[in-house]
Amino acid sequence: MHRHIGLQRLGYGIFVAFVLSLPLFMHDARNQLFILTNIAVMAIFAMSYDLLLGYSGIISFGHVLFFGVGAYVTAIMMKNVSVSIPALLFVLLLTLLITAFLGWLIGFFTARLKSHFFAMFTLAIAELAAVLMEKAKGISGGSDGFSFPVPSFFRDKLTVAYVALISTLVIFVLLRLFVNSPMGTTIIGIRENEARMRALGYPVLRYKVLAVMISGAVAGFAGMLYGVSMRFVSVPSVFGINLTLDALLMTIVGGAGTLVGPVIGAVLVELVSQWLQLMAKSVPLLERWMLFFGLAYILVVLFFPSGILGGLQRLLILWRNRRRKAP
Amino acid sequence: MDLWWSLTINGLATGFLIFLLAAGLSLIFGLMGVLNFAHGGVFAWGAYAGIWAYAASGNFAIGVACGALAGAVLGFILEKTMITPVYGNHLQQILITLGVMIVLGELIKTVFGANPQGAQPPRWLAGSFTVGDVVMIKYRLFVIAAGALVLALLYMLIHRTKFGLLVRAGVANREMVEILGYDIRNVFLFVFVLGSALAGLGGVLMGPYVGVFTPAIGMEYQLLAFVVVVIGGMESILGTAAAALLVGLANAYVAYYVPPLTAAVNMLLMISVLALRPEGLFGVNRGEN
Amino acid sequence: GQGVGSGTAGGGENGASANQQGSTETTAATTSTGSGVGKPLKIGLLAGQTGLLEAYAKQTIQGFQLGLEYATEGSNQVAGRPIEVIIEDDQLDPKVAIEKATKLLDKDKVDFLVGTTSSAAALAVLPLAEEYQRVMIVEPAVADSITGKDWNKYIFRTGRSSTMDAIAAALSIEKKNAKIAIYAQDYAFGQDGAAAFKREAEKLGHTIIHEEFTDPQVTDHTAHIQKVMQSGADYVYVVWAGANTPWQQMQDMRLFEKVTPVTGFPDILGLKVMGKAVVGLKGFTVYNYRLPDNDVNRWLVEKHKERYNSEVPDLFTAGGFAAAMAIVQAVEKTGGNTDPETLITAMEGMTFDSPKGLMTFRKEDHQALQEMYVAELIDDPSVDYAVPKLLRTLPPEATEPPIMNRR
Amino acid sequence: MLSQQGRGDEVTQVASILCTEGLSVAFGGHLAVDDVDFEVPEHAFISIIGPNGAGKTTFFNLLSGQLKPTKGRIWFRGAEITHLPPEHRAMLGVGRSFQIANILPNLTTFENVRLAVQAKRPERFRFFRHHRSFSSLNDRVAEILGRVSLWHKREALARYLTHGEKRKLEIAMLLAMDSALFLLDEPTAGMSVEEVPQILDVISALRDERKRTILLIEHKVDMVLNLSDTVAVLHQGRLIAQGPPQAIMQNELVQTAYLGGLGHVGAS
Amino acid sequence: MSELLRLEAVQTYIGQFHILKGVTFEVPRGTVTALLGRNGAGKTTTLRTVMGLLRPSAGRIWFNGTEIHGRPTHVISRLGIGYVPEDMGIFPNLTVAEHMQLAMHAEDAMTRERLAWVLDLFSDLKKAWRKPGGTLSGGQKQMLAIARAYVNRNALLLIDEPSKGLAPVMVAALIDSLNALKGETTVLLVEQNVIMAAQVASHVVIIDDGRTVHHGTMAELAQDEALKRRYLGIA
Ligand SMILES: Nc1ncnc2c1ncn2[C@@H]1O[C@H](COP(=O)(O)OP(=O)(O)OP(=O)(O)O)[C@@H](O)[C@H]1O
Ligand SMILES: Nc1ncnc2c1ncn2[C@@H]1O[C@H](COP(=O)(O)OP(=O)(O)OP(=O)(O)O)[C@@H](O)[C@H]1O
Ligand SMILES: [Mg+2]
Ligand SMILES: [Mg+2]
Repeated sequence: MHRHIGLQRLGYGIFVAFVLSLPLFMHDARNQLFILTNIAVMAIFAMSYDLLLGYSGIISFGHVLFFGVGAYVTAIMMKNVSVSIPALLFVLLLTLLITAFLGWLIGFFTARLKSHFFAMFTLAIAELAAVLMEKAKGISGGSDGFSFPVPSFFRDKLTVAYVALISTLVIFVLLRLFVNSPMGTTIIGIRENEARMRALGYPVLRYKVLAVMISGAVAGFAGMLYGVSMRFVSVPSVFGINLTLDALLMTIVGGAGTLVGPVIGAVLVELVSQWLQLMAKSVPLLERWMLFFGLAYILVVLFFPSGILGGLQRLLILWRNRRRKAP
Repeated sequence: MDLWWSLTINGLATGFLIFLLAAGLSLIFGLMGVLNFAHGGVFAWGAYAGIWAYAASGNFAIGVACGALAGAVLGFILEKTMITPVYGNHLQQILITLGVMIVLGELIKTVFGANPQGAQPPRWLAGSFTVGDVVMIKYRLFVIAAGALVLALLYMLIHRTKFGLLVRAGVANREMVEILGYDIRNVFLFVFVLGSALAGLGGVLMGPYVGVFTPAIGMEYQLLAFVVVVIGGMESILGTAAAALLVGLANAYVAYYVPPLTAAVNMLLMISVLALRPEGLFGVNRGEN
Repeated sequence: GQGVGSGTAGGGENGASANQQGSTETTAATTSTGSGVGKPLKIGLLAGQTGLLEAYAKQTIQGFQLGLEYATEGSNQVAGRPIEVIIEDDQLDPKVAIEKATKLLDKDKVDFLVGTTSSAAALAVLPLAEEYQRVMIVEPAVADSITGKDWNKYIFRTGRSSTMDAIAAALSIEKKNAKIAIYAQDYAFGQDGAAAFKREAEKLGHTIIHEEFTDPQVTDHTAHIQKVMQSGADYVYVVWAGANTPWQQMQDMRLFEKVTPVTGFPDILGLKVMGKAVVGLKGFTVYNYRLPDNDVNRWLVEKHKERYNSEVPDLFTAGGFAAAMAIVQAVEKTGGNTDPETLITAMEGMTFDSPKGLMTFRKEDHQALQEMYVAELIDDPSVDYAVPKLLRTLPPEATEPPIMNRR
Repeated sequence: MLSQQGRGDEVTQVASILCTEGLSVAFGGHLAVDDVDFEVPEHAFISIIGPNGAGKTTFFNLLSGQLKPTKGRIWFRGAEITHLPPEHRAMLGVGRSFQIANILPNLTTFENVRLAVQAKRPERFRFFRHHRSFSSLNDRVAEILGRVSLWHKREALARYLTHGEKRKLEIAMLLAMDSALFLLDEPTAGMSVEEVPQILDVISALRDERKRTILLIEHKVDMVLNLSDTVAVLHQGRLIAQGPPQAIMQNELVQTAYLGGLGHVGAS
Repeated sequence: MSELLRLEAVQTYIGQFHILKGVTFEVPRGTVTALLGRNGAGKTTTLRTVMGLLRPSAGRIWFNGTEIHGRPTHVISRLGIGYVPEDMGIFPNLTVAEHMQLAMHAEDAMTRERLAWVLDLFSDLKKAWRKPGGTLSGGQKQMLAIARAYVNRNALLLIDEPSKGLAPVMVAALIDSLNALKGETTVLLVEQNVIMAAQVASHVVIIDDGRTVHHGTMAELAQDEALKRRYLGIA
C-alpha cells in the first residue's frame, strides 16, 4: 500500500486544487457547480464502493440500495416533516443509522456467500427495494419521482458544492486512515485469504459485516448529498442498477483498492462524458457519443490494466528513473 | 385443469426461452468464469441481425442461422481482441465487457435505429391451436423443442467429451492444462464463440416470442441470464436449465395467482434459492484446502 | 419514468442532426427579465435525445422548429426580437435534466424553457423554473402532477396529461355501461393512466371489473392475459409504452375473440411494429397527421415532407409545434416583453392555433385544452402498417381534466 | 484439565492441554478419522506419523476447527471446544501451520507476519493509526522474520516466494500467533537440506525455552526420532499406537505400512 | 547425440528480476539427472523455462536435437516432455479419474496398461478414483501429480521435488519406479532429499544463484565433501 504514497499526495493535491479553483467556476454558471457537486457525490459513492471492492474483495451489485436510502430519507423528511438545518442533521443521523443497520443485516446474512453469489444476492435485495419503492408510489413518487425543498442555507449551489467537496475530502481522509489502520489491514488480509485469517484468530464474518456497514453508511451519506443537491428523487434515479455500475466503473477505471482511484475515476468519467456531449454538438460523428464512452472503457483496460492510477504510477516511476539517469 | 395446463406450458416455454438466453452465459460465466457483461449486447445483436436477415430473406431458418452467426462472429472478435488479456481478472472483465456492451448497444442504434423493432413468427409457426380448452401457441412449442435440443447437445458436449473437463481444468489452472499438452487458448476461444453463438441464437428466437424489442433488451435480459446461471449453481448446464424453467414457471404462476409479486418474483426466487443453497441449485460446495 | 406516449414507443429514422443550433454562445449579456425589445429571444429546449425515447425527442424538436417558422412566417423574429433556440439533451435522466436546465437558465439566460420527453425529468426541472422565475412550457411529458401537485405558476403545458388520455380512452368506448378490464404496466405511467381511466370510465357509467398490472420487463404475458379473459370483460384498455408489448401474445391467446381492445395509438413506428394484425383496433390518439383537418396541419404535413425527405410528422411533432406557436403568440401579445409576470398574465387563458386546432391554456393550472381523436385502425394497401381512420374528433372541452393543482 | 478418561491414577494427575474423545469424521462413507481418543500433556512434543491419507491432516483440521467432527468431543485446557469456530480456537491458543502453504498472496512477507502478530494484540482494534506505526508489532515481526531467515524477503509479495520460502513464511506466521499449542503439519517439506536444521532449532526452542506444547506431523523419520518425546501412529483414520519414538519405529505395522523397510530415507 | 536435453547459457527474467543468469547443462539419454541447489537457487525456474512457461531472454534449449525455446508449452509437452510441477497443479474441482483422463494423450492399450501400472504403484489413487482433487491428502496430491506425468510414454520427465509430503514407504516406491523407468525414459529431477536423489540419479547438476556451478556424476559428488558443503550446505 505504501507504494501509493506519491500518488496519494497527488490525490490530496487534486482535492485542494479543486476547492481552491471553485471561485473560477463561479464566474461561469451554476450548472458547473452542479456538475462539480455531482462529481463529488459520485466520488464519495465510488469510494464507499472501493472499500468493498478493492479492500474487502467483495463485489456487490446492489450497492445503490444504500445510496437510495440516503436520498429518500432526505427527500421524505424534507418534503413531509420539516425543512431546516436541524432536520437535515437528523436526516444525517437517520441515514447513517438505517444504512449501517441495512449493512449489518445484509452483511450478516450474506457474508457467507461466495463471490458471485454474494454479488447476485445484493443485486436481488437492491432490486427488491426498488420494486417496493415503486409500489409505494404514495411516498416515493415511483418512477416519476418528486421534488422537495431544502433549507435555505443549501439553496445556493456554491454552498452545496463546497459542502460536497469538503465532505469528499473528509471522507477520503477518514477512509484512508481506516484502511491503513490495523483494523483496515485485517480486512485486506481477509480479502486475500479468508480461511487463513480465521486460522489466525480473526472473526472474519464480523470484519466483513463491519466493512459492509461502513461502506453502506458512506454510500448513504453520498445519497443524502445527492438529495440535497438535486432536490428531486425518483425510484429509478436513486435505486437503479446503473448507479451501482457507475460506481463500479469509476472504481475500476481509477484503480480499485486505492481510494484515490475512485475519485480520479469519478472526475474522469464525468468530465469525459461532459466533453463528449459537448463535442457531439459540433461533430456529427460523435452524435452517438456513448459509443466513444464505451470505447474509452475498453482502451483503459487495454492500456491501463490496473486502472488510471496504476498507469500514472508506472509513468511516475519511468519519469523518476529517467530523471535519475539524466545527470 | 385447463388453466393449470396453460400456465404450465406457457411457463415452460418462457423457461426454455430464458434457458436459450442463459445457455451461452452458462458457458462463458458459469463454466469459464468470465464476468461477461457484453453477453446481452451479443444477444441483442443476434436478435437484430437475425430478424433483419429473416425479413430480408423471408426465410426464418436463414434468420436463425444469421443470428447465431452474428453472435459467433462477435464472440470471435471479442475473444481475440479483448477477452484474452483479461482472463482471470474479474475487475478488468467487468470494465471491458461493460465497455463492449455500451459499444454494441450504440452500434445497434447506429445500424438499425433506436426504435422498437417488430418480429413475427414464420407462417408455419404463427398462431395457435386448441387442445381441449387449452390454447397452444405454436411458436411456444417450437421454443420448447429448440431449448430442449440445445440443452441435450450442450449436455453431451460438456459431459460426454473431454471438452468440458478441459474448460473446467483450464479455469482452475490454465498453466497446468498447457503442461498437459492442450492449447488452452483455442479451448477458451471455442467456448467463448460457442457461448456467443448461443446468445445470438437466443436473440433471434426471442424476437417473434415477444413481438417487439428495442436496443435495451441487451441489458434487460442479461441480468436475467446472470440470475439464472447463479441460481443454477454456475458450473452446471443442467443447473442453468433447471433454474430457467423454475423462473419461467414461477413467473407464470405468480403472475396468475399473486400478481403484485410479479415484478419481484425473479429476485425473490434467487434470494430463496441462495438462502437455502448458498452454492445454487446444482452447485457443489467444496471445502477449502 | 418514460411515461410519454400511450402505445408503443417509436420514432423516426436516426441520423438527422436536430441540434445544429445547439449551444450558441452569446457575447451580448442579456438580461433575462424585463422588456428586451431588440435583443434575441432565447428559448431553451430540453429533450431526451439519447435514450430509449429519442424518436419522441426528435419529433418534438422538429415540430418546435417548424412551429417557429410557421408562427413567425419564416422571419424567425417576434416583436422585433430574433429568436434563438438552444437545444440540450437531458438523456431522459432527471439529474442531467437539472444540470442542463440550470445551464439554460443560468448561463444562457433563456426567456423560455421548453421540455421534456420524460415525466421524471420534467418534474425534476419544474422547481428550477420557479427558482429562476422563467416560464416553462412542458411538452410532451404526461404526468398529471406536472399540472397537479407539483405545479407552480411558471409552468404551462401544451402536451396532454395522463388524465386527458384516460378521458379520451373512456370516450372511445361506444357501448353503454361496458364492463372493462385494464391492462397496464406496473409503474408510474401505467398506474397513473389506469387510475385516471378508472375514474373517468366510471363517471361515464362503465364498470372496471378487473385491473391487471404487469412488470414492464415481463417476457411472458400469457398468465396476465388469462386473467383478463376470465374476468368477463367486454373491453380491455391497454396502457403500454415501450417494448415487451402484449399485443402479439394477446392475439396468440385469442383474447380479442372475446374482448374488444382499446388503447392509445402510438406513433407511426409503433404502428409499424404492431403490423397489420391490429386492423380493426379502436382507440384514441393524441395526434396523427391524417386526422386533424385544418390549415395549420396541412401546412405542417407539407413542410415536414419537404424539409425531412418526405417523412410525415408524427405523434409529438404537433406538440412541439404547438409549444412554439404559444411562445410566439405570447411574446407578440406582450409586445416583446419577456418579464415573467407579464408573460404569465398574457398566457393565462390564451387561445392559440396549432396543428390540432385551437388550444387554450386554462387559467387555473395552465394546461392546454386540446382536441383528441377517436379512431379505428384500417388497412391502407399503400403502406405496410394499419393506419388510423378518424371516427370522432373530441373537442377540447370533452377531454378537459379536473383541476388538480393548488394555487 | 485432568484427564477425562482416567486411564489410571498416574495419568489423571498430569495436566493435559488437549484431549479428544471418540473423535471421528466421515466424508461420504469414508471415515477419515475414526474414533480417536488422544491426550496431549502440557509441554509435550508429540509427533504423528502414518501413511499418506491416514488422516493426519484431517485430525489437525478437527483440532483447529477447519472441520467439524461427525462424532466425538475435543477439550482444550479443560474447556470443550468441539463446536467452536477456528478463530475462537486460535484465540484460545491453538495455532496451526498448513501442509500446503496457506498465505496472503498479494501482501508482503512482512505484512503476512504482522497480521499474524496483530491477531491477538489489542492493537487489532485500532482503526485510525497507521498499521506501520506500532513499534511493538514491528519489532516482533522483525524478530520472527530473522529467526526463519526471511528478513531479506520482507518486502517481497508472498506469492513470489519460492516453495521453500513459503514454507518458512508458514512457520513464521505460526510463531507469530504465539499459541500455547502448536500444530505443525510437515513444516519442512520441500525446504532445502541446509535450512532444515535451522527450522528444527526454532521448533525445539519453542518447547524448551518457551514452554509450548507441540504436535508435529512429519514424514522425515530422523526428525521425528530426534525431536519428539512421544510418537503417535495414525493408520486408516485410527490411532493404532502411541509411545516412545524408538519403540514405535519397531512396531511391525509401522515397519510395513509406513516405513516400507526404508526408515533411513528421511532427512539427512 | 547422447544427450536428450541440452541448455546452453540460458538466462531468464521474471518480471524485472534476473533469475537465471547462465544455466548450461545436458541430460544424457536414459539417465536420471538430479538438479540440486539451495532454496531460491533457480531450480524451479530452470524447469519452467524448459517447459516454455517462462521465456528465456538469452541462450538456447534443445530437446532431442530440436530447439524448443520460445515454443508454446502445449507444443513442448506434446513433443514428449512430462512435467510434475512443484506445486503439483492439482485441479481442485476435477476428480482423480478426470485428472487421469485429461492427462492421457492416447486411449490405446499401451496407455491403459501404463495407467494400470501407475494405479498399482499409487494404490491410494485407485481408492480415491471418484474424489475431487481438492479433497485429497497432501501426499495423495503429490502421487496424482506424478501419476499424470507417468501415464504417457514421455521421452523426458521434469520432476520438481516429488518426495515432499510422501511417506517413507511411498518414497521407496517412487525410487523403484524411477529406476524401473530408466532406459526408456530420461528424467531431470529436482530434489531436496539428497539421499533419495543419490539412490536414483547417475548425474548431477548444481545450480547456485541462477548459474550452473557443477556438472558431473553422482559418484563424483559423493566424494566431493567441499562441493557438497559449499552448494548444498551438507557435510
Ligand atoms: N474434504 C474431504 N472430503 C473427502 N475426503 C477427504 C477430505 N479431506 C480429506 N479427505 C480424505 O481423508 C483421508 C485423510 O486425509 P488427510 O489429508 O488427513 O491425510 P494425511 O494423513 O494428512 O496424509 P498425507 O500424509 O498425505 O498428508 C484421505 O483419504 C483424503 O482423501
Ligand atoms: N514471480 C517471481 N517474482 C520475483 N522473484 C521470483 C519469482 N519467482 C521466483 N522468484 C525468485 O527467483 C529465485 C529462484 O526461484 P526458484 O523457484 O527457481 O528457486 P528454487 O531453486 O526452485 O527454490 P526452492 O528450492 O525453494 O523451490 C528465487 O530467489 C525467487 O525469490
Ligand atoms: Mg497431510
Ligand atoms: Mg523450487
